[in-house]
Amino acid sequence: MIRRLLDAVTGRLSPRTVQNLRSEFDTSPLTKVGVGILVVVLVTAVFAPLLAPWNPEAQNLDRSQQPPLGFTRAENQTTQETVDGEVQLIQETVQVNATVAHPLGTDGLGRDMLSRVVYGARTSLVVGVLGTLLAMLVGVPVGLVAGYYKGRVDDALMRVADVSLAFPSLVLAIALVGLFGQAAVEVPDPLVTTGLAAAIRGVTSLPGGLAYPTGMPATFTLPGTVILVVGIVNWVWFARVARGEALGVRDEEYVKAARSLGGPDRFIIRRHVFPNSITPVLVLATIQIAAIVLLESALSFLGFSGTTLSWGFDIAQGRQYQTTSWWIAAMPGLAIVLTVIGINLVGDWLRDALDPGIEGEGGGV
Amino acid sequence: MRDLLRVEGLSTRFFTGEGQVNAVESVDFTVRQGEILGIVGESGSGKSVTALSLLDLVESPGEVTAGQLWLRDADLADEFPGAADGAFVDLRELPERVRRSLRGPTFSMIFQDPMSSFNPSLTVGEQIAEAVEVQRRADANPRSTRSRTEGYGLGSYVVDGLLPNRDYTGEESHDRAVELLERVGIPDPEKRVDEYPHEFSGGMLQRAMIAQALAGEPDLLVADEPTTALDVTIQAQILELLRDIQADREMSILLITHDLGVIARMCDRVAVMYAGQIVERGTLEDVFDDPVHPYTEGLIGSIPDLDDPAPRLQPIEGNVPSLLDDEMPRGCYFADRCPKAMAACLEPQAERPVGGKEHAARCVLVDSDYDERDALSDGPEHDAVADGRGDDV
Amino acid sequence: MGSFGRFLLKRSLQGVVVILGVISVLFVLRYVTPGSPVDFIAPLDASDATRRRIAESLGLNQPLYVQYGDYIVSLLQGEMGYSYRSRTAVAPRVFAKLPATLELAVAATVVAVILSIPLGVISATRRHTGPDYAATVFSFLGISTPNFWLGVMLVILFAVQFGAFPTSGRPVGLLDALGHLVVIAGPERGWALPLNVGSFVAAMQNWLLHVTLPAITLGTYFTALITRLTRSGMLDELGRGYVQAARAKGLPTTLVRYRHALRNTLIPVITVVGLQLGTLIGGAVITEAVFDWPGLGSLIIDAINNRDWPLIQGSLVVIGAGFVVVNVVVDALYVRLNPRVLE
Amino acid sequence: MSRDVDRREFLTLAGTAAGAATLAGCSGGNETATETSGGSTPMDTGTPEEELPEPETREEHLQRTNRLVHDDAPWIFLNRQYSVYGKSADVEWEARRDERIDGYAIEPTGSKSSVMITQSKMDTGLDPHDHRETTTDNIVTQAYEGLLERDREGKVVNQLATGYERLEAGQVQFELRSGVSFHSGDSLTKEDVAFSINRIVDPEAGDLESSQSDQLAGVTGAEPADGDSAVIVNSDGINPVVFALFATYCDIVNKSWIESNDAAYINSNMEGTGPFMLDTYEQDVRVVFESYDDYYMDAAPADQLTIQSAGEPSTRVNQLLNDETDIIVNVPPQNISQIQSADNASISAVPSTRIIYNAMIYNREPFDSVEFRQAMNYAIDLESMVSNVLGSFGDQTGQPTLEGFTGYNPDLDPYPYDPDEAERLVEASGYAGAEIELHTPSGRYLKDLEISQAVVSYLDELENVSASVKQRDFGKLVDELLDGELETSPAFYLIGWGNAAFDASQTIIPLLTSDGALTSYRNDRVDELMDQAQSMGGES
Repeated sequence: MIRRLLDAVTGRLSPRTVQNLRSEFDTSPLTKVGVGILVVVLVTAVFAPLLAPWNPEAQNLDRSQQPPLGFTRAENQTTQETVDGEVQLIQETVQVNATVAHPLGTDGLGRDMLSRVVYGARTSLVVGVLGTLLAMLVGVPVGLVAGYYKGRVDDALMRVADVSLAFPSLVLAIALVGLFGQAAVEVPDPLVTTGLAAAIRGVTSLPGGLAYPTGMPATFTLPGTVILVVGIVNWVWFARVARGEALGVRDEEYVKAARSLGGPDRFIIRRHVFPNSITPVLVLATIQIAAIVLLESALSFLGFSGTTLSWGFDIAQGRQYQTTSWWIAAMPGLAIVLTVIGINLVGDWLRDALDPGIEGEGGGV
Repeated sequence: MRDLLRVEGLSTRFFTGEGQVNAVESVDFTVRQGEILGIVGESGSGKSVTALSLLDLVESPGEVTAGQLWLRDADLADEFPGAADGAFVDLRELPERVRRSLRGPTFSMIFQDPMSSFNPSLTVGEQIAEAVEVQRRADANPRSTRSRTEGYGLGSYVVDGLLPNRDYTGEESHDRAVELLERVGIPDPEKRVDEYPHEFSGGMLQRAMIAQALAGEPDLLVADEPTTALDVTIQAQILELLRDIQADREMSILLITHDLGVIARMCDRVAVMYAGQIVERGTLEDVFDDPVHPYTEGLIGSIPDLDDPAPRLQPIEGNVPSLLDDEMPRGCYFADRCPKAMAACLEPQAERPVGGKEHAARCVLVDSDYDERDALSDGPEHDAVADGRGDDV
Repeated sequence: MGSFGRFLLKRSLQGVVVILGVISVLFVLRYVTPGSPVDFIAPLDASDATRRRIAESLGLNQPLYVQYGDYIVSLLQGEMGYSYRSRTAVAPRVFAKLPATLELAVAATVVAVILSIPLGVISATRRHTGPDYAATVFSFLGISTPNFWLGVMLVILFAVQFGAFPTSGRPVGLLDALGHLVVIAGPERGWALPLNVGSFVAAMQNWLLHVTLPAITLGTYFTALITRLTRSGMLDELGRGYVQAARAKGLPTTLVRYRHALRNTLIPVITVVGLQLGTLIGGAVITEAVFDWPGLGSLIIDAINNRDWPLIQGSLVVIGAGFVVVNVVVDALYVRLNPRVLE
Repeated sequence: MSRDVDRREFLTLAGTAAGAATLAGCSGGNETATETSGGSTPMDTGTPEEELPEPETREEHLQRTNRLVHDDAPWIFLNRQYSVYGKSADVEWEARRDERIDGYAIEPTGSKSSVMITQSKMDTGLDPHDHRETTTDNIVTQAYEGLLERDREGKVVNQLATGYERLEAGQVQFELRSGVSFHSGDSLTKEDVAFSINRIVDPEAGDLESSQSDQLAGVTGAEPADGDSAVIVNSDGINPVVFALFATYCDIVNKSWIESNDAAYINSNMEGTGPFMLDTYEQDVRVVFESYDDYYMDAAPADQLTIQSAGEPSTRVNQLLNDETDIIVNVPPQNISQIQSADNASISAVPSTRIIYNAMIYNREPFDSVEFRQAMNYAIDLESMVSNVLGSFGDQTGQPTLEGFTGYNPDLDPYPYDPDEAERLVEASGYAGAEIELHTPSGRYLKDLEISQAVVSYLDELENVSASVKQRDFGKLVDELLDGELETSPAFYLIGWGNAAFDASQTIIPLLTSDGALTSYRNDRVDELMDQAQSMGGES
């Protein structure tokens, strides 16, 4: 199935590229693992309302801090009573067991970790993809123009890029989100608003005869500022790559010919220079998605987000429970690691197959 | 002339994912003191691997699997009686440390492409001086405890990596590098010694490489296609230089080339390699004037004659076989390309002496004449091998 | 002036331009972000007159270009104004935080370099062996793991469960620890008497205990990245002709690997690492947040949350300048290692 | 403490108090009634609410207001916050109600003589008149002292003053303790005291725009009195809470020291009269004090006191359990049992003066319906929240005034959990199907985000309401609330309010009267009752 999907996507690329992609895909088991992970994460993100066992925001205070399957948690419960203004503490020890209903356990408010991890995939991928697109939209034209015109235009634009690079992306992102506010947009979730999710979930039986709730959040919170900021912060990498390609192509005969025929620069850039940069930009974009997923989680972790459904946010929440319930912080982190590994493996695949000559651009967190 | 090195039954194999490759198979030859021995063959015939095997430079997945390399070295023979046979020692029986210590003072090598054979980030002089230095340091120690890295510990590696100017080499070695550059005919050596490889022309760099190879004052210089990457006029100069130095120092040269012209010009004796085997050897006259093996004939036939190029240019049809063990025929490897292949060629051929004392060939034609009635037709096996890859010669 | 000198000069001038750019961007940011600085200082009931007085005292009534000029002049004098919130001078406060961040960054870098280069070399020279696979898996995990999560997990494991390391904080700075080794060099008392060796050891131990988890947290990504780059670079280099030539001329394996192959491997590694310095500083910011490490990162986050502009500006200028300086150094190193660039 | 929420809360109080200053005779703090009301309550406005008799005393006015507010439910009444501290077995110390940690009250035991406190943040500068946060307060208060002080229970006691009295409606006098010296050795004078007060209330006097001017709301200035050691403080109007204010605010500084140093110096050094003097100040990292030998009372039990910070609660817990510190603030509920069961540490918890509530702006849909607002109160299971989210470290509330405060109405119970009634009320309000969004800060108050999430999940369970949480930056949220325009505020938000004066008026006036700085509500009868209350002296 993956193979067929791949064929559909690669249908538009040159036959040689496709050939390379295919042979790399066929020969490298790691690539298959990477593509597999990515497909799983994508499907999870898109169909979160269908796949999450619980509403990720639904609290059940009686079930808070439930451990994941295979673990138990001993809790010394302390209650207090006020006698004459003095607080008296009473203690008892309770054993908290895992339940099938919450395979990854629950957080401090009894929310299902699995469901939160599933929904967190949405935030991560949406921010990762939209942020990368934005960075591409800003960076690629700037880079192409700089490389094509060279000289002063290039110098000026590259100094701007240098200034941009002088701010560590995380620091810049914190500053921008912190200063401009954490605006977020509520986007209706079509799977839920059309009743599709409820309908499908209504007939799905789940293990142990458990009755899961069918209500899922009707809207999805899009952390708008964060998307804008991660895009702005990462434009430089695209500009650098596009510039490099443009510099390489601008002196090619066919570009010279087009210029001598009096073609307008904009046309030449779009027609001749841009197509050349597609491959490296694509590869870079893959790496950047991983970098932005990490950046987003870092921002959420530090509380500069706009959504409460994010892996980074959950890790920050889990930190508060680090002495009692490790899984609250561990599970979303594992999800990040897995996702980023998937993206990186796919990135390696594209890089090996397309050989765009970029190495190690972009950043981690 | 005394023998310097006797190679007996040398086999080198590569164990690749696609199978075992018999790059060098049971090769025998002798290098004498003060002579130039040529090894000639097409690309992929195993001649470079043979050279690397001598210097113990074959790397994984390659491995020297059989044979003896008898080197005349009385000191070593004393030290390692178990590996010795008179004044000769079998290099393959020596500890690796000792084998390594022979590179430089005993063997040295120059390569085809000077540009890629110099480290681009060190000056030429530094690299030559390094070769001097390593000998100097080695000589400062008794052989048994010989350490080439004397005084160059881990800290030095670190500092060297970070600060390029903190040199491994000393003043003495540097001066020696200048001398060596001068010796190989590089003008203005004091200045050029501090230049980087990219600042040299190809010919100058090849001279520099010769200088570098001379640094250890080797007994045997292996020159692997030393002129292939160069212009014709420069080629001549370099060959001249090699010959000059050889005469000067009375060292031996093992000259490896695919160019019979170079062989004809330089060598005393010659060995012809095909598919990992030496198929014919002898003095220059033996081989050139009286070739027995059809492959040698073919090679000679393919030398362009400057006076009359057209008629004699007869390249051998077909390609060098893959050398994959699984795909090698039982009999003569050349049979499928051989214009004179006969039924007997399907059997393994041993080397047979031809007339004169040095002339030998691995071919049925040594003992019998070509008989068209026994000629091999285009059999299936013939096709299968000839259909190999399209490497050009 | 040699070509290297010219190159350095040019790069330094470019660096100055970039720092000016950083300051300019900060000024622009300051005036496009909502809220006037006065609002953050004046009491809410302040009259207009009071507000004007405050604005005047901060120089905010001046035209923008004058403020910009003043800021640069004061920067040249080593000043960065006064914090809106605490009224204390920004420069000493920022520079007081610098050692903590540098310690962390340097510790992480040292750990990364010490571990990753040998790891990469071993991985490349023993291809397809156990160590190679282990190094490859490690480096892949390392570049894919968000460091703050790693930090939290390390705390849960080593501080909370095993109690082997403290959870957070930096009670002693490295310089303070070294301070215990003060030597008294007086003519009458003899000279170079190491003092307080015991307390030095104790302080160093304290510092090391506190810096270990943060340094691992911050350093893992870089260790992984450099391992990966070293491995692939080393594989490339080991296949090159000059390596064979070096062996042929009798150089021992170690010399060939480290002096020749590794050196050329490190050239691209250095550029990439230079480009990744931003990530290192960004990583330091978040690592500081995880471990309550009192460095620039915590300062910036606080300053941003309080809109304490002089503090935001001061710390970002220092970070930007540090980044630029290190990049010039990296470029210089690159050029020194790779002489072809100058041509 | 109100300082967390900021700046404007007492302004309105000042205004209303001035407007109502018709009668003389009103005592200071709640515990120190010296006079009774001299006049009668005005009887001119409106019909009495329901059938109740008109209140008479100030206390009754306040209680009546609380009843009104309870019924009209402009808030979802949530919990009284507890101050939960962890302390190591190496010290003896009990928590105070007002969120302050008094280093003087900490006794190291055994061989230890130094004490370490880990709070959530460090100071924002050491000028005692130029900050408002509890965290800075906790640091400044170790070295600086005020005229009056509160004990652990919140009762007003003397500090640098040995007595105080009201001279006339707008004038009170403090008698100063003798033999008090600053850390520099200078003796405390009445000029220092007058200067300190004026420095806060008058920007010209101390060349400082003090952010505390509203903490001394109503106070217009101070002057040295005739005689050796007395200071007269003038107020604008009767100012019934003036002693209460001085018991909480106004640290006394050394006039000559302040005048001879610049702001940067004053903010990084200390010159007070308190039991601890500054040893080293590492801004944002730690403050180290040492015991002041010439303190006018017994020297502090601890020779050295260090205050440091760790933002993450679990980090503080670990520090405590690893013996890295002696006292930690704000222990989160999930760690309480852990500390309690450790043998080297224990919990010290005390109800604080802070109330946590959800404001519902009275003129914004759907909150303009009383039924809807009441429904919100019925919809939540406050009891379960307190026990589960807060680990029982909290009290349920049903009125804006906390138990033990002047004006608390003991007859009012928290709203019961009754989702059916809530749904019915929502139907009745005509806002069935309403979608509401709760704006909440995160990490500002104990479990604030978790509380909000719990509230919203209960509301969302109602058939006819859907609710969601919006996490907000605290500073921005407060800016919106304080800008004086109800329209720009979110209609529904969580906030906490500390009231260090222990008087209902200090909560109701800023939060629930029409002109309140942080108000979300307008009810003429409430305004009127509070006007009357503030023009009366004394209470029970």
